[in-house]
Amino acid sequence: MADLVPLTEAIAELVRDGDVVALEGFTHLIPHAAGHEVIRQGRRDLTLVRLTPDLVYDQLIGMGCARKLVFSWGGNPGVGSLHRFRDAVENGWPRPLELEEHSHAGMAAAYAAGAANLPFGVLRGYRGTDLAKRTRVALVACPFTGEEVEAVPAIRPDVGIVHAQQADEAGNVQIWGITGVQKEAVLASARSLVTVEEVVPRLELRPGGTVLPSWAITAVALAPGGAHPSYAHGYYDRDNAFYLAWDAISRDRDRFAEWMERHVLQAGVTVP
Amino acid sequence: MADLVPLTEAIAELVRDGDVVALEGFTHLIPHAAGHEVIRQGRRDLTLVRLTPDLVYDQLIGMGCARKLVFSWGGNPGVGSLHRFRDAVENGWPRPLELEEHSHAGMAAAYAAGAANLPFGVLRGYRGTDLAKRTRVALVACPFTGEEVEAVPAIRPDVGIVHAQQADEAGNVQIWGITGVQKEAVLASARSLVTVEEVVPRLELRPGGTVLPSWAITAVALAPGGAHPSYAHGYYDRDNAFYLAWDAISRDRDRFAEWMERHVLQAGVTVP
Amino acid sequence: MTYTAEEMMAVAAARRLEDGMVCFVGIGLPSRAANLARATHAPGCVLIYESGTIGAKPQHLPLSIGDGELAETADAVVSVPEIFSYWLQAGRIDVGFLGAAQIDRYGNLNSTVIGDYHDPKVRLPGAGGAPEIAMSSRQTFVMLRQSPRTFVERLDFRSTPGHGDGYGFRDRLGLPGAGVTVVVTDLGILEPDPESRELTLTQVHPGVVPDDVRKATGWELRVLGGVPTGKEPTPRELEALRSLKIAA
Amino acid sequence: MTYTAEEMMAVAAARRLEDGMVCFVGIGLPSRAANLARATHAPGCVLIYESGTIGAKPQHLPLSIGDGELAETADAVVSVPEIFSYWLQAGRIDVGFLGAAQIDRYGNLNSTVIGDYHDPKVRLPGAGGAPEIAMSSRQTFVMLRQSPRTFVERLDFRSTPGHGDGYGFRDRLGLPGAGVTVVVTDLGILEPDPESRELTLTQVHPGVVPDDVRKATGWELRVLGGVPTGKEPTPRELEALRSLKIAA
Repeated sequence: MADLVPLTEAIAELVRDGDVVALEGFTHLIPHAAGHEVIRQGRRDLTLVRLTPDLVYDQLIGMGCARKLVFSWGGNPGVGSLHRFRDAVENGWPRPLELEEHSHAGMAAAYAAGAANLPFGVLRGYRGTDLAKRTRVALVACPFTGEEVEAVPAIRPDVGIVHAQQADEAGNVQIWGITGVQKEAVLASARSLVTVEEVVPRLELRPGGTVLPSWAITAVALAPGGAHPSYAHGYYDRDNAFYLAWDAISRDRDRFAEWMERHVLQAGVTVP
Repeated sequence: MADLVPLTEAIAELVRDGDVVALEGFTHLIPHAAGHEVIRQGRRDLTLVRLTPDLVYDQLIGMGCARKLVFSWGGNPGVGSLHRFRDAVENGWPRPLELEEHSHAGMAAAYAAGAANLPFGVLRGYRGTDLAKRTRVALVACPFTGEEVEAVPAIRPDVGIVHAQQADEAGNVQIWGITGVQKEAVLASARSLVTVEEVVPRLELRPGGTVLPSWAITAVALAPGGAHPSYAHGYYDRDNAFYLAWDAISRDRDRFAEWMERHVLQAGVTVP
Repeated sequence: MTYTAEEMMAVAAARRLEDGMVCFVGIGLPSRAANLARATHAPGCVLIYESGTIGAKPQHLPLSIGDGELAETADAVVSVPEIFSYWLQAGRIDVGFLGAAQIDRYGNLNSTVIGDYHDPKVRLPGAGGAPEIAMSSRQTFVMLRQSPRTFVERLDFRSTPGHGDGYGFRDRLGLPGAGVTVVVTDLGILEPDPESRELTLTQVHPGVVPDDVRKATGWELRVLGGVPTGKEPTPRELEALRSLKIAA
Repeated sequence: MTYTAEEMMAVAAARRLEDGMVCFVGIGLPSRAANLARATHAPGCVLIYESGTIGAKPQHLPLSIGDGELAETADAVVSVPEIFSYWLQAGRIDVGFLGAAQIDRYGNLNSTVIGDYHDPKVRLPGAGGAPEIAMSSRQTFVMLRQSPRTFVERLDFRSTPGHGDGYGFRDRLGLPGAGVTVVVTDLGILEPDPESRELTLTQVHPGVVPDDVRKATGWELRVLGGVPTGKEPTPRELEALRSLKIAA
C-alpha cells in the first residue's frame, strides 16, 4: 500500500545519495516538482536515468546532483541544446558527468526487462552505429534459429519517480494521455514515488487510462502543477514559452544559478 | 487498410490447408463464428495455436481440421475435460493430434516476441517441470550477468483471428474488457482477421479499450454474436449453461457429429 | 451448523490468508477461498486472475477466469503477457493458489497426463499458468481432495514444481518463491517439514483422525506429533461463503 | 508566390509521400512535411510519433513529440516500449523521417557529438529513436540544410546507419529496411546510387544550379547527368503549409 505523504518527506525517505534514480515521463507528466525537491534536499552522486533528460535533468545536473547519466536523447525538445548538460559533458562543470548512452528503443527494452524482473532486454537495434562501441549492448543468439539479436542490461533503479493526474485515497494512481515508460519505470524500481495533480475519492477509469494499484507503489505525494513546464493531460498545457525561455536562462552559469536560487531553492515546496 | 468483407470470403481467402492458425481470445471474445466457418470450409492439416483451446478448438479438432495443437491449457473452464481434444490425443480420433505444449507464461512470451518481430521470447519459467523436456524451451545466458533464463520460440502464425466488439467503416477495431493476447495474436500473424459485433460510424475510445488500426489488420468481418458461447463485454454474457451442456454433447462421437451437422455445417453463416 | 467438506476446505484456506495479501487465484476452490477471506477477515486481499484482472472484487464467484464481472470490478485490466511478466514474474504475488490431479510428498503437481505422456490413459488439461505461479509466487497454496489416487508416491508427470526431491531443490533451480507452504485437503492441512520439505500433516479437520488421512495418502505420510484439530467453520464464515453465488 | 528554403524543403519531402503511407516522424521539418502531405495529396498518411501516438492528426504542428494534441487526435496511444517493439521493430513503418547534425556520402548520420566522443567540441542531444528508425523503416527520408559543415567527408560519430560504406552494408549487418532513399536539403534532393549507394544529386530546387550544391557539400558530390529542376511550391501547397501553425 502506497502511503500518501508530503513530497518533502517522500524524497527524504526514498532518495539517497548515490542512488540510481529514474524520473520518467515522455514529454508529458515530467515530474519537475519531485526533481526540484531532490535539488532542495541537496542529493549528491546520483545516477540519473531517463530517455529524454529534458529540463528537469538539466537542472539536476547543473546543480551538481548527478555523477552519471543514462539516457537516449538529451535536448530541449523543439528548442535546441540542454546547456547545463552540455556544460557538464564539455567542461565538467559543476562536476564531470559520466554518460551511458542508448537509443530510445534500447532504453525502452531495458525498462521493460526491469519491470519484468529479467536481467536483460532483447531488441533489434544499435546495428552499424558507433553507439554500439560506447554503450552496454551485446549480442545474444536465438537458441532455436541461431539468429543474433541485441541485448541491453535491464534498468532496475533504486527509485522510480513519475507524475500522474490522479490518485484515490487508497493510493491507487491513474495516468492518461501519453504514458511513455512510466509504468515500466515504477515497476522496474526497488522504491517508487508517484506525484499527482489531485487526490480524488474514487478513480474513474478514463479512455487510454493506465491504473497502477497502490500496493505496487511505495509512496504517493500531492503535487498540483508538479509537471510544469511539462503538461498534465486534462489539467494544463505544456508551457512551450518556458521551454523557449530556458534556452537563455540555462546558457549562462550565473543566470542559471540565480534562477535556481530564486525559483527552486528559495521557493520551497509549493503544494498544500 | 483492412477490407470489410463477409466472413465466408475472409476465411476462404485467409485460411489455407496446412496453415498455422491462431484463434485467440482469453475466455472473453473467443471467435467461434470464425472457427465454425473454417469447419464449414473443410480446412485440413491446420496447426492450431491458442493458450486455452476451449470449445472452439474442441470442435475444430473433433471435425478433423487439425494435425497439430500448440497450447497451454486444454480444458472446459469450470466444467472439466474437452472430450474431442481428449479423444484425439488418447485415441487418435478422428485423426492423431501432435501436441506442442507450453505454460501460459511461455505462450504469452512467445506471442509477444512474434508481435515484436523477435525470434524468441524470454521468461523465467518451465523450471523443475517435465514440460521442459516435452516442449520447445531453451536456456539463454544474460550477456551481462551470466544468469540463465528461459527462451521460447516466437509464435508467428500464418493467420491470426480474433473477435472484437466494434470496427469503424475504415476498419479500425476496438476491443475492451479482458483483452488477453489478442493484440499480440493479430500483430504476430502474417495475415489477420478480426470479426466484430458491429460496425459503427466512429469508434468512441472506451476505458480499458485497445484500438487496432485498420492498416495493421488484413480483414474485418461482421459477425454479431460471433463469440457465443463465449461473451462480448458490453454486448452479451458468457453462456455458462452451454459450456456445461457441451460436456455431454462432446462426450459421445455421434452426438458431437450430429450437433455439428445441425448447428454448424447446416447452419451456414448466420450473419447479415 | 452442518457443512460440507468443500466448505471446510474453503474456510481452512481462507483463514491462512492475511489482509492485504496479493493472491493469484484460479477458478473453483481457490477463488471461493480467496473471496471468502475478502468477505470476512481480509477485506484488503488483492485478487489477481490470470486473465489480467488486477484487484477484482466479484460479487458472484466466476465460473471462468475471464468472466466479465472480473474486469468490471478490477482496479486494472492488463494483457496476459503483462500479467505474467510485469506482475507474476516480477515477484509481486504473495500467494499463488493451485489445484492439480496429483500431488507427491514434496508438493510437486501433475495436471497434464495420467499414464504415459505419449500414450496417456487420461489426457488432462495441462499446466496452464501453474509452473510460473509456483515458481514466482512468494508462497503457493494447494487445494486438493485427498485420496490414494491424488496423493501419490510418484507423479505420472511433473507439470509444476513444489519442492522437487526435497530440501535445496528450489535454490538449486533458481526458483525464487518459497514453493508450496500449505496443502488444504478435505481431511486436513499438510505443510512441508522445515528440514526435509516433505509434506507433513499439521492439522486435521474436525471429525477427522490422523489414520483417516494416512489411509487417504499414497505414501507413508509423516504426521506431526499430537497433530491438532482445526476449528469448525463459524456461522459467520459459512454465511459469507454461502452468500458467494456462482455467476448464473 | 515567394517562399522560404524551409518551405521548399517541406514541400519537396511531402511530395515524396504517397497516400496511406505509415510515417514515423520527429518534430520540426519532418512533422511539417508529413502534415503537409496529409493536408494535400495524401490525406490517408498515418503519422506515428515516438511518444506512442498512432494515427495522430494534429491541427497545429507540435513543438514536442509528446504534445497533448497528438494523443487527443490519435487512433491509438501506446507505451514507448510498445511503439518501438510491436510497431517499428515489427516492420510496420513505411517511411522514417530523420534529421541530423552531419551526414556523409552514404547517408550515415551523426547527432551525437562534434569532435571526440570523450572530449567533444559540441555535445549534441544524441541518437534518440534514430538508429532503430533507420534500421527498421522500409525507407528513411532525411531532411537537412546543406553546407560543408553538415555534409561531411567523415562523420565525427555515426549515430545512425545509412548505407555504411556502400553497397551490401545493410544486408551484411542485417538491417531490414532499405535505408536512406531520399535526402531533402534546402538546395535539392539527393538519392543513393542504385549500384554504389553513394548519395547522388538527382534534383535541384528552382533557382539552384548543381554547382551551388557541390560547393555546399564536403565531399566530391556525384551529380546526375542533366539533373532536373524540381517544381516550385504551388500556391495550394504554400497555403496548406502556412495554415499549419505551431502549437501556442
